Amino acid sequence: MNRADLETMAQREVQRQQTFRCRILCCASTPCLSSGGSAVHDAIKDAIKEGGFDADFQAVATGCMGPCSRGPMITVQTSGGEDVIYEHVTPEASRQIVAHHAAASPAPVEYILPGDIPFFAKQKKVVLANSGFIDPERLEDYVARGGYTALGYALREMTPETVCREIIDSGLRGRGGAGYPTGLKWDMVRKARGDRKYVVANGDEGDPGAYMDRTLMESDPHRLLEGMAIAGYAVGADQGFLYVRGEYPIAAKRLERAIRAAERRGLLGSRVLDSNFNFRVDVRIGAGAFVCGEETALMASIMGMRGQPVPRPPYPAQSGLWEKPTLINNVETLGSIAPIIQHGAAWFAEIGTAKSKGTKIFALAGKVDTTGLIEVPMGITLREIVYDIGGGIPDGLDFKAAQTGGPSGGCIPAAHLDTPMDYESLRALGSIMGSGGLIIMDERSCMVDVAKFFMEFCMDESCGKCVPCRVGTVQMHHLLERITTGSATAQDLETLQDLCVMVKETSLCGLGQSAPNPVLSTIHYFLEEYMAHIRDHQCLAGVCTLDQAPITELALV
Amino acid sequence: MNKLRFATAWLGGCSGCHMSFLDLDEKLIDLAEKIELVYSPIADVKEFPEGVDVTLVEGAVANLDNLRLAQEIRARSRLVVSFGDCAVTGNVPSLRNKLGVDDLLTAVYHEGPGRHPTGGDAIMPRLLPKVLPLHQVIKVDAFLPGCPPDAERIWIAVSALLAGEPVVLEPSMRTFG
Amino acid sequence: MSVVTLTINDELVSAQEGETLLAVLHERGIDMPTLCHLEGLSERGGCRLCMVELEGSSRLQAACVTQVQEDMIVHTHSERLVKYRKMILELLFAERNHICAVCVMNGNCELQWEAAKIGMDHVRYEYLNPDLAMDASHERYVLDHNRCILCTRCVRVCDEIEGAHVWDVMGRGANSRVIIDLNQAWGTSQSCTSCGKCVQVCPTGALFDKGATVAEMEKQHNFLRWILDGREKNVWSYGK
Amino acid sequence: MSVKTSPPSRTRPRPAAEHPSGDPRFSLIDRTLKRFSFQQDALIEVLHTAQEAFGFLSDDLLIYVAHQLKLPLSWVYGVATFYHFFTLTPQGEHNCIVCMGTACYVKRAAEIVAALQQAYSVTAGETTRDGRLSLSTARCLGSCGLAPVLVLDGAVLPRETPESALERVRQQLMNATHNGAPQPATNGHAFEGEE
Repeated sequence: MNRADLETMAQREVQRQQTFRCRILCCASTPCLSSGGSAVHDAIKDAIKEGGFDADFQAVATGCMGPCSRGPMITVQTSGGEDVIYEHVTPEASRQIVAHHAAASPAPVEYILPGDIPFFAKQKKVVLANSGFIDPERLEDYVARGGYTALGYALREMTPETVCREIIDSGLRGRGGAGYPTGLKWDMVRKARGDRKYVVANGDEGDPGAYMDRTLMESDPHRLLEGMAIAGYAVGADQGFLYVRGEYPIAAKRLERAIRAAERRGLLGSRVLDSNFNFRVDVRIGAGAFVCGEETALMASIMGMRGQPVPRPPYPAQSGLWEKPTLINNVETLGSIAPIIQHGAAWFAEIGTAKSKGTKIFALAGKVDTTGLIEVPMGITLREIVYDIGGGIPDGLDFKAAQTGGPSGGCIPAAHLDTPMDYESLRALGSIMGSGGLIIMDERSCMVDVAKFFMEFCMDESCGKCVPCRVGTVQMHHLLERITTGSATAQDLETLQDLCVMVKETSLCGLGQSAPNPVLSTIHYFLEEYMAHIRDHQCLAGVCTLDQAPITELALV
Repeated sequence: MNKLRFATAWLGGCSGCHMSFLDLDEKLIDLAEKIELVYSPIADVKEFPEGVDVTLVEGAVANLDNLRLAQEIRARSRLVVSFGDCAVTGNVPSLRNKLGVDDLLTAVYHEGPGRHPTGGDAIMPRLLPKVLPLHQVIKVDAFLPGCPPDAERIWIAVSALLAGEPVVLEPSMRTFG
Repeated sequence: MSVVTLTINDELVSAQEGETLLAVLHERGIDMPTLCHLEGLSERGGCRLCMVELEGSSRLQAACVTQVQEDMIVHTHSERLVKYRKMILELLFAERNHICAVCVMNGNCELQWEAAKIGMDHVRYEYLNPDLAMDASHERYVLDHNRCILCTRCVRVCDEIEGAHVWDVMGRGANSRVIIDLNQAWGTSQSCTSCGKCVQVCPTGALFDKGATVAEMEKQHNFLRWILDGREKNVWSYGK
Repeated sequence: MSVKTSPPSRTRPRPAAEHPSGDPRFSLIDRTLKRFSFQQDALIEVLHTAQEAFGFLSDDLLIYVAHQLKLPLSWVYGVATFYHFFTLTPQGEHNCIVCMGTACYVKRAAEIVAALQQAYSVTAGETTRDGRLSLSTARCLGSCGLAPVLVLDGAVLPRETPESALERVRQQLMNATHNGAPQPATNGHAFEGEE
């Protein structure tokens, strides 16, 4: 296939779609499936068949539409009309919906979710532009929306150097958490010497409370593959690995299928789009280890070893997989590549703030009215996310804190609700952008307990290689446990803080270096809560048991 | 010359540190000139006195009696020294920490040889859930490791304490074990 | 090989390009505590005792895995570093049951000695007192998990020098254990050649000769140099 | 560590030796071995297949995999015990996973775990004595919008409470016929709802 064939394929698919008067898009992403999405999809297909609307109506299983707590979601596209979005759809309701669009019978208004609510209006879809609109299992759907044209353009009109330049100019930064400029990383791998080079897409999304990467992989797998192929061309790699978290079997399956479909059409494999560029992609399934999100541990895992990190330098860009130069990018980062090539670096750099360009996907969860997956321009304030997009805190309670960055991040208190969400601002508050988990907490959450929750996570996920992380996390967890059970002394808080700083500075990899962040951040903003536990044996949120006393008080009894 | 009020105490340990203390031999005579021994297992004093200058504490904190005495010592001493590995680390007595207290008593007294205490009396003090080093229970001013610390170590440490100086031991003088 | 010049503790030092910082520190006689490092084995960078400050870098670096570079400015014994080293040793002592008084390696143990050298005279953290087993099923050697610090010298020597890869690490985090084959009794291993290299490189009393009692076990690492000289340089020096 | 696996090369696969036990499930493992041309770096993929086929990784299986890939036993054991997904003990007939991701935690999933642990006298990560129920917790299943989430025999159940969870597990244990033989574990592939 060449670029002209691609164009033909796109036109044919667009024409095909236009023959339908009404396209009913059913979300087949994990959250909607869990709330009964497949029954809804079946009911719609049945209703279309029974009504004899086969020629006019098309039912499409798509990726995520966003407001997961309102699922199952469906979107109805009518020729000439506006899209109509329905929430909490039941099989019964879906029959009504089909009937309504077929015969203009009354619309089941109680299921309609207005398309202009802030949840949608405040978002900006770049990476997720196709999500919810295409069938992720059909290559044609992706191509019809301009898919693979960016790859074709890069291969024909650009040199590897100009591709790297374009990514540098776009200001794109790694979406996995640290925010390293993506273009610079590419350029480093491009310049590195090696007879073979590799591209790795990091889809080992381990943060509890985050599912951006899974959604992207499930909803628009080809976009990721296209991003990988462009990256491969830019750095001179002919092999890519897609490391998918083991908990995401649907994503892995869809990606495998997408790879096969793309290879069949000559969009991956040998002589991509009739050029001299060869690029193969293999899926590797993770097996449950948070530390594998760290790039050197991830590479160990791809090579079939225990997922233990190794000290850097050398960086993967010089010596990665099998000691060859290796480019590792987060899935969301690679998802931004095709739009940048397609619309240009300047277009991308227009979105966001001075130092944080583009959009960021967040998994908004916890105590907000509407939870789900959102894509917003960098620099939007936390308040807009919580109160406009999320619809505020339910049950008339007050916002207490937002947790970003998962076990590596920190908590942002109400006083900083107007902070713009960008790399620098979040870091200044002692948190990090992280991969995009955003958990909102109300007054019923105890911040000491939250810190303990994350520390327990890090303790379980520590690989055990370096001493500060392996033993330090256990000791920090112990100290937090003492605070929440009431057996801590004021001395313990000091010991805890000391230990946090040491573990942060001496651990071998990012997991250990950031494990103390949730503790340090909660101590910083909620010291009074810690003190209330230790001094007054009181948990204001009513979470902790506090049923024990310090050992030194035993003798006094 | 005002003599320093000096004490030694024996918590959960084997008394080996006190034996080593006695190995100071003729130095004990020098020491006797500088201190007044106000409390010690080798002196017949029942109550830990007030206003003690320096107390050496041998042994780990294993039971409620140990804990009470440790707190009394802290309240009534100017300087408290962890004397020997049991006080410093928990050492051999802490080997029982991997067992629960109930399992431990059953193993030792019911399944072990000889007659076992019937319980319910006030003879055996209540065991703490875990044997602890002294500094995890009270504030400790100096540490004198060793099992036992040999007489030379003890002499260097005690000399410093008597001179009102901080205890500084050479690396080879501060090994555990 | 070219020579690089760097500054260590305010003193100008020249070193061979490609050398690790730790090697240079050792050559200069600067006392650097180490536990996982052993000359002749690959570096692991796990114990974090040899962390140093590099001017211009916000991160501390482990000297054993850092190569010397021109104009590098290194500090090896700042107050902060010494404090961290003490804390790391405290963490190790608290992790398992290191009761020096009843250990076969008492007096010869690297962990014990590093603690004494740096002045770690007590442990501020809660002793974890895990319930760990001993394996005395091998006819000549004993494995005692109570004393293991997971430095993996045994794993590396068995893999890199002996070539048998009997040892590895199972589990993760605080539940990591060194294992033999399929986590089986040492005496039942079919891959173990009973060469005893693992025993000799073990820094603590985790691996020792059967029959050794308290303070009787001594270890020697010279064989590593001897083997490597033989392999790499075809030189077999029987001296020392 | 100096031992390394080698990068994948696309050479012709060599035939796998037939497993002496004749158990047909070994052919599933062999298929994966062949797909990856017996490359050592495919260890994790092969272990995935082995666990899917057998429900858990027995010593026999680990030995077989180690021999086929020519890897040391301790290496294979070390890898199998490093990752949460792999289990070296047989799983119960029914499998209940409680998500303990942050969103579920904030919505008090810990109370669900506590209730189930108490009701079935089993700690999370273990199987009941009678082998009927395996209870475990997961580190975020990525269904945070539906928190707290429970996965019962592969079905994802959203917005559970301790009471509703107990009732659902009770129903599941009652409804399913007790056929004695342990069913293949779901291998944590909790979302096989599709297709």
